[in-house]
Amino acid sequence: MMRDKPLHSISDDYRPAAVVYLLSALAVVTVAALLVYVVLSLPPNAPGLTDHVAAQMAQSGVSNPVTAVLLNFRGYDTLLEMVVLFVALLGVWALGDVARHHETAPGPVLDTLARVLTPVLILVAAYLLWVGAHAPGGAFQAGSVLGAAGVLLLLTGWRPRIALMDLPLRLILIIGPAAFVAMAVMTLLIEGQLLTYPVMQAGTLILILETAAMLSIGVTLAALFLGGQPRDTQNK
Amino acid sequence: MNWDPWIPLLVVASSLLPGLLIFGLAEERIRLRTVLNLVGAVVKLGLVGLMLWGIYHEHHYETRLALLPDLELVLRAGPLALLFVTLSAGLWLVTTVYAIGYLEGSPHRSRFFGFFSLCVTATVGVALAGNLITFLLFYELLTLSTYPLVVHRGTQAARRAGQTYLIYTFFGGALLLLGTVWLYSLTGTLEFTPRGFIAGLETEHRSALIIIFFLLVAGLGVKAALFPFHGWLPQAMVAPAPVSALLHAVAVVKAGAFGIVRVVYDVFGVETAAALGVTAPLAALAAFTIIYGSLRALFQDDLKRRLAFSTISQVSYIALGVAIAGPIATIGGVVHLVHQGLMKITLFFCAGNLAETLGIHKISEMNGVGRRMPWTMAAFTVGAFGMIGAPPVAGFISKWYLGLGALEADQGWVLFVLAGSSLLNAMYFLPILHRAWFRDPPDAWPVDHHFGRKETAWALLLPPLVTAVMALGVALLASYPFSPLEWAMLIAEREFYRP
Amino acid sequence: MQDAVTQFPWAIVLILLPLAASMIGFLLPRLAMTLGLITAVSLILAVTGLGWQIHYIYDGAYQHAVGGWGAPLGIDLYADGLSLLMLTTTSLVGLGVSVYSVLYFERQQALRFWPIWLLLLAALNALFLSADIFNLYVTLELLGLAAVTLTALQGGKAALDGAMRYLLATLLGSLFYLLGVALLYHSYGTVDIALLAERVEATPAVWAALGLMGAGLLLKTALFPLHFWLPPAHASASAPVSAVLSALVIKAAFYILLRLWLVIFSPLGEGAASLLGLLGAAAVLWGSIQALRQTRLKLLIAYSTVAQIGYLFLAFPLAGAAAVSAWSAAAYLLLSHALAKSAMFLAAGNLLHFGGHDRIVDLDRVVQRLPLTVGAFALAGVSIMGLPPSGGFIGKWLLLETALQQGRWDIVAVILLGGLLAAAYVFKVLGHALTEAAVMHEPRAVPKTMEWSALLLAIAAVLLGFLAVPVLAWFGLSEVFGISGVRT
Amino acid sequence: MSTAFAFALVGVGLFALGLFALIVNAHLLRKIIAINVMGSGVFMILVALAKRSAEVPDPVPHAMVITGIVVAVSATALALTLMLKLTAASGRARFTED
Repeated sequence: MMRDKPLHSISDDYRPAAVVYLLSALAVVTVAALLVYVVLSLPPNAPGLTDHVAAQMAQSGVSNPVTAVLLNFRGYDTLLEMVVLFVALLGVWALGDVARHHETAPGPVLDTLARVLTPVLILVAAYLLWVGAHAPGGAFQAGSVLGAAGVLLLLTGWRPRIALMDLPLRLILIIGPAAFVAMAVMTLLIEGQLLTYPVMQAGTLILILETAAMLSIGVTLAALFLGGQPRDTQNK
Repeated sequence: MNWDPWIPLLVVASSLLPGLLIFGLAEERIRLRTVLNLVGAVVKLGLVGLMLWGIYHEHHYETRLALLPDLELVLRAGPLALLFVTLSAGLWLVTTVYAIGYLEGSPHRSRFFGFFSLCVTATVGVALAGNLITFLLFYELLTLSTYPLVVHRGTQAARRAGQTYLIYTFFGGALLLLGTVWLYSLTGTLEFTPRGFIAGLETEHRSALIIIFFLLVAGLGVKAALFPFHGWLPQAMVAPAPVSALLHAVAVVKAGAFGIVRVVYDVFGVETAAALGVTAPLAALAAFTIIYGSLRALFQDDLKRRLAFSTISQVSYIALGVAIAGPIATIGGVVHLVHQGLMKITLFFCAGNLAETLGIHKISEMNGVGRRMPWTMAAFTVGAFGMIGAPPVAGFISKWYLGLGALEADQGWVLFVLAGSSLLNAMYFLPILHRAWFRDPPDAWPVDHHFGRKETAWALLLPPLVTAVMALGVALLASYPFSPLEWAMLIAEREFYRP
Repeated sequence: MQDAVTQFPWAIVLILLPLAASMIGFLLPRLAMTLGLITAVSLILAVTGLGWQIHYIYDGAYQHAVGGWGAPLGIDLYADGLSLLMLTTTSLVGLGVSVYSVLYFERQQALRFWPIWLLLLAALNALFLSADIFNLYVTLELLGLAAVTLTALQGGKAALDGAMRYLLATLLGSLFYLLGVALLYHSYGTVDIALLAERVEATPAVWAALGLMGAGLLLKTALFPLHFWLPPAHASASAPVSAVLSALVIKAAFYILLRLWLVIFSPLGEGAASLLGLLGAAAVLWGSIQALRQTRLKLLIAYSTVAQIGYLFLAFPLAGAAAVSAWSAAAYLLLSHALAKSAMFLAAGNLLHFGGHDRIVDLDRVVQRLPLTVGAFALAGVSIMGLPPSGGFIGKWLLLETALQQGRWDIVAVILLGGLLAAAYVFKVLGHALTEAAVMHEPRAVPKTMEWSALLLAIAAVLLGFLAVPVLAWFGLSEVFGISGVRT
Repeated sequence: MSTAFAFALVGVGLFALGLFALIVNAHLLRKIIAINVMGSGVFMILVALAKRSAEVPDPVPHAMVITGIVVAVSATALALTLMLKLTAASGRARFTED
């Protein structure tokens, strides 16, 4: 259990020696100057992979190029990225159980705000998820909004029922990466290749993946905010 | 199926496997451990006998295993290898018996005999090594397996001695490694070949080869206790007596000396070495070590320390023999490899008996001990006379050939070294014998263990008697086939006369 | 049907199996350990299968276009002998550490350990199979976060402090790396290693990318003088975690560096290679001397890692003239060090578990009672010292030989001196193994699996000394490192 | 100089600023924020340079940045929790022997 001790003031008494300060500044300025030079030396006209993406958009199942890259062309990155989020959650949970909740009254403003905003945020998340197929948006944006809703609720002192905190919570945390892994296995079995979607079903499959990812991202972000593994022992 | 290629490997395995098994044995499984030890030793001796027989019948014993893409682990039974391997296998059996008796009832015996077997494995590997990298491999294994034996007692002194031993040997090992790799980068081969394998490079890489020679000799000289690399040896005397016996007679010191023989004959070739001008400094160093060791021995009161300095002196005869670079001196040097082993192991067994039975560690305590332990002291006397070089003990043969060889090679100064050394040997051994046989025993010994009517336990008494008899036998039967002298002649002939 | 056998996607199993096992283990904690063990064994199988395929089916290199797109649009998986070497090392050490961990952790810790540990294995495998520098960034981050988490799992001030340092260092390294990736992508419009290799020229951006990615990866590899984070982290983590960190995690960053160097950056110049060699030499000497000065066993081993990493970098300046022998030496050292160092950390864990401390001077009260553990430490030490017969010796021999052929006496001296120093610090510990001392307190029994897993890893490191020919052939390193570098 | 490059230079500035703050600040929270600032700088460079010529920006760096942001969030969450635990264990939000 963490001691209930406030963080040391952020304006710490520590000051590095002037020499250190100066040398660091010098080094950093040098690095920055070099980087400026390097950036300016880059070719002024470079399409990157724009043309490649455009050429394959029709096969991707979506019409938003960023979503196409994220979920299809470089879907494997996204799979691993979901796992990164998962490992961060495991890490936070491994560091200890959640700190006992401060039973502060949320206050009327926060309370009302949460009541009003939460449904709106959920709605916005759903919209972002849906619109991601053809316009800016997608699972990550939607997931972040969902996570924000979760954080807001947690700030008001709301906690899900203990029964939901064990397996159901785990399921929803894992559903994003699990959906990706399941998809990887399925495509491997059917197409013989990792994360190769059949063109006709690509749109649907991506939406399924995105939905799962959004749920996991949202709940994981909220769980990370909680800062530890929720335990039913706590309320005994 | 032709078993010949596997025999050398089996010789190595015949102590490796028992050793590994013994590590796994519980401390109290005394009988099984003894059986494993003795079976391993007997099997090894049998295999060596088989090889001796086979060599006469045109068998070719050579094991080759790939070690690196273009380097092999080679175990080959040539004449020189067989000479050393026979000595090791024979003395291992004797020392095992002795060690079983010596360590009866003491702790950590599984560990001890495990490393003991590894140590012999390494020695046999050194003997059979068919190229320099195989030699290096077993040479380092020898370092590692003897360290636990040296510090076996676990006292502070033992640990310090072990530390000194490691510092010297690792340093030597590094030099040897450097020399070996360097040589390999010049020649592309490391295969031991009669008359050397560097022919043709002397002009192009002359200075490199000279440095390599001294790197190798320095690396080997550490174990051979050549001055100034001898410092570890007297300290290592804290080890139990069987370890000292093995260290001095067969394993460590001998491996170094044997390595020098290998380097001079089978890496450089005597003639090439002489042409490079490296044998003369080696001879000078060896001669100096002979005198230096003897002088230091003179002033030791601790019996084992005196024997240790005597070893430093005696082992350098071997280096001297090869450095004189003539056929007859070669015979003397090579045969001394065996002779010194037999004599020195006898002396250490006897010293161990005195310590175990009567608690005698110092020469000043040895008054009249010949009356209490006549058999032990008889064996000791044989060994001591051998060291002095008196006929008809083995040491005489070595010195005789060394002297003749020196004359043949026009290096008369060696005779003075030999004479001086013999004189010093006499000066530090004869007083011991005089005390033991002609002075009156004290009223009481420091401790006194009784073993019925015998002067000490059978397992302790038999080994020195056997080795003493052998030290006499090899001299008396020197002209018969299979005697060490005959082998040494064969080796010299191969090095010098065969085209 | 035959296709199903010969084309079985072993490489993908290597990535997805530990991922799936981790997730199931997270959902059903009761199964986590069993799944972990099954996975660890299966990974050995999978890596063998992949090796077989690379040899007999794919003619030296396996390739898989994820999503069917292919570079530059998609991400490719790629495995050649070098990847195979890393994957094999991972699976061997992984199995040893998994077996060790079964009885090491308390119940609560075990529940947390297994899912993260499986993710770490997945991250390593994914990293070694990736042919895409951005994908490598993601795997690096995954690996880093998993490693930090495992370090922190130990709890306590020292471990948390070590984990925090480690986290900041690894994040900083990743950012440098990512900035390099950004520069390369915006120069050439691809993040595929092979395509980049065709396109790179010596532009300022490429130089900067080399500098940034190199610095980031060196920080993660803990090459002197960027090693400052390693000893606190590696010494304070729990034993199996320390073993993995030293044996595998830092090697992953080294692997990326080597891969990029071999394929993309090596034409850029001798200067960088010389600098890396110089740092390597400094690491060997500095790390060894620091190791010798330590009074705690785990810190000693951690500094030994700093030193041993240095050897790998000695190959860089030598590879210009003799690529195959220099890189083979580095590869062999890497493999042997992984096995030996994990064995050492596991052995140290046993001593710590048994005696409750790891102060070197008081070890003699402990070690006598754990002969198998001491044996493991000693055998691992033989390989670390580079004495024959051991994998470390083979690697050192190859390196020495290459250095001598090129007349690089400075490198020769460093190798020999490093070996002597290693002997000094290994025997600083082993010197206590044979002395007598009474046990002062009530010891905790050490389970046999913990002793044997350490011992078997150490034995493997020693056996490598006899297997150089088949091992080098199996990994096909001479093909990986180019035909041009055949020994003259 | 196009706006793309201008934004990229801002990215460079952020990267350098973060690096400096990381070095000179002892407080862990400041270090963590510094790392995040550096990360934002890198993301900025990635995204800004994606729109150098064509009317349509290159989508691949955008996808990379989204991935990078998720990674950064994860790492930051872990770092903050770790900092809290370390503070609880040592009483100070910095490395122990600083």
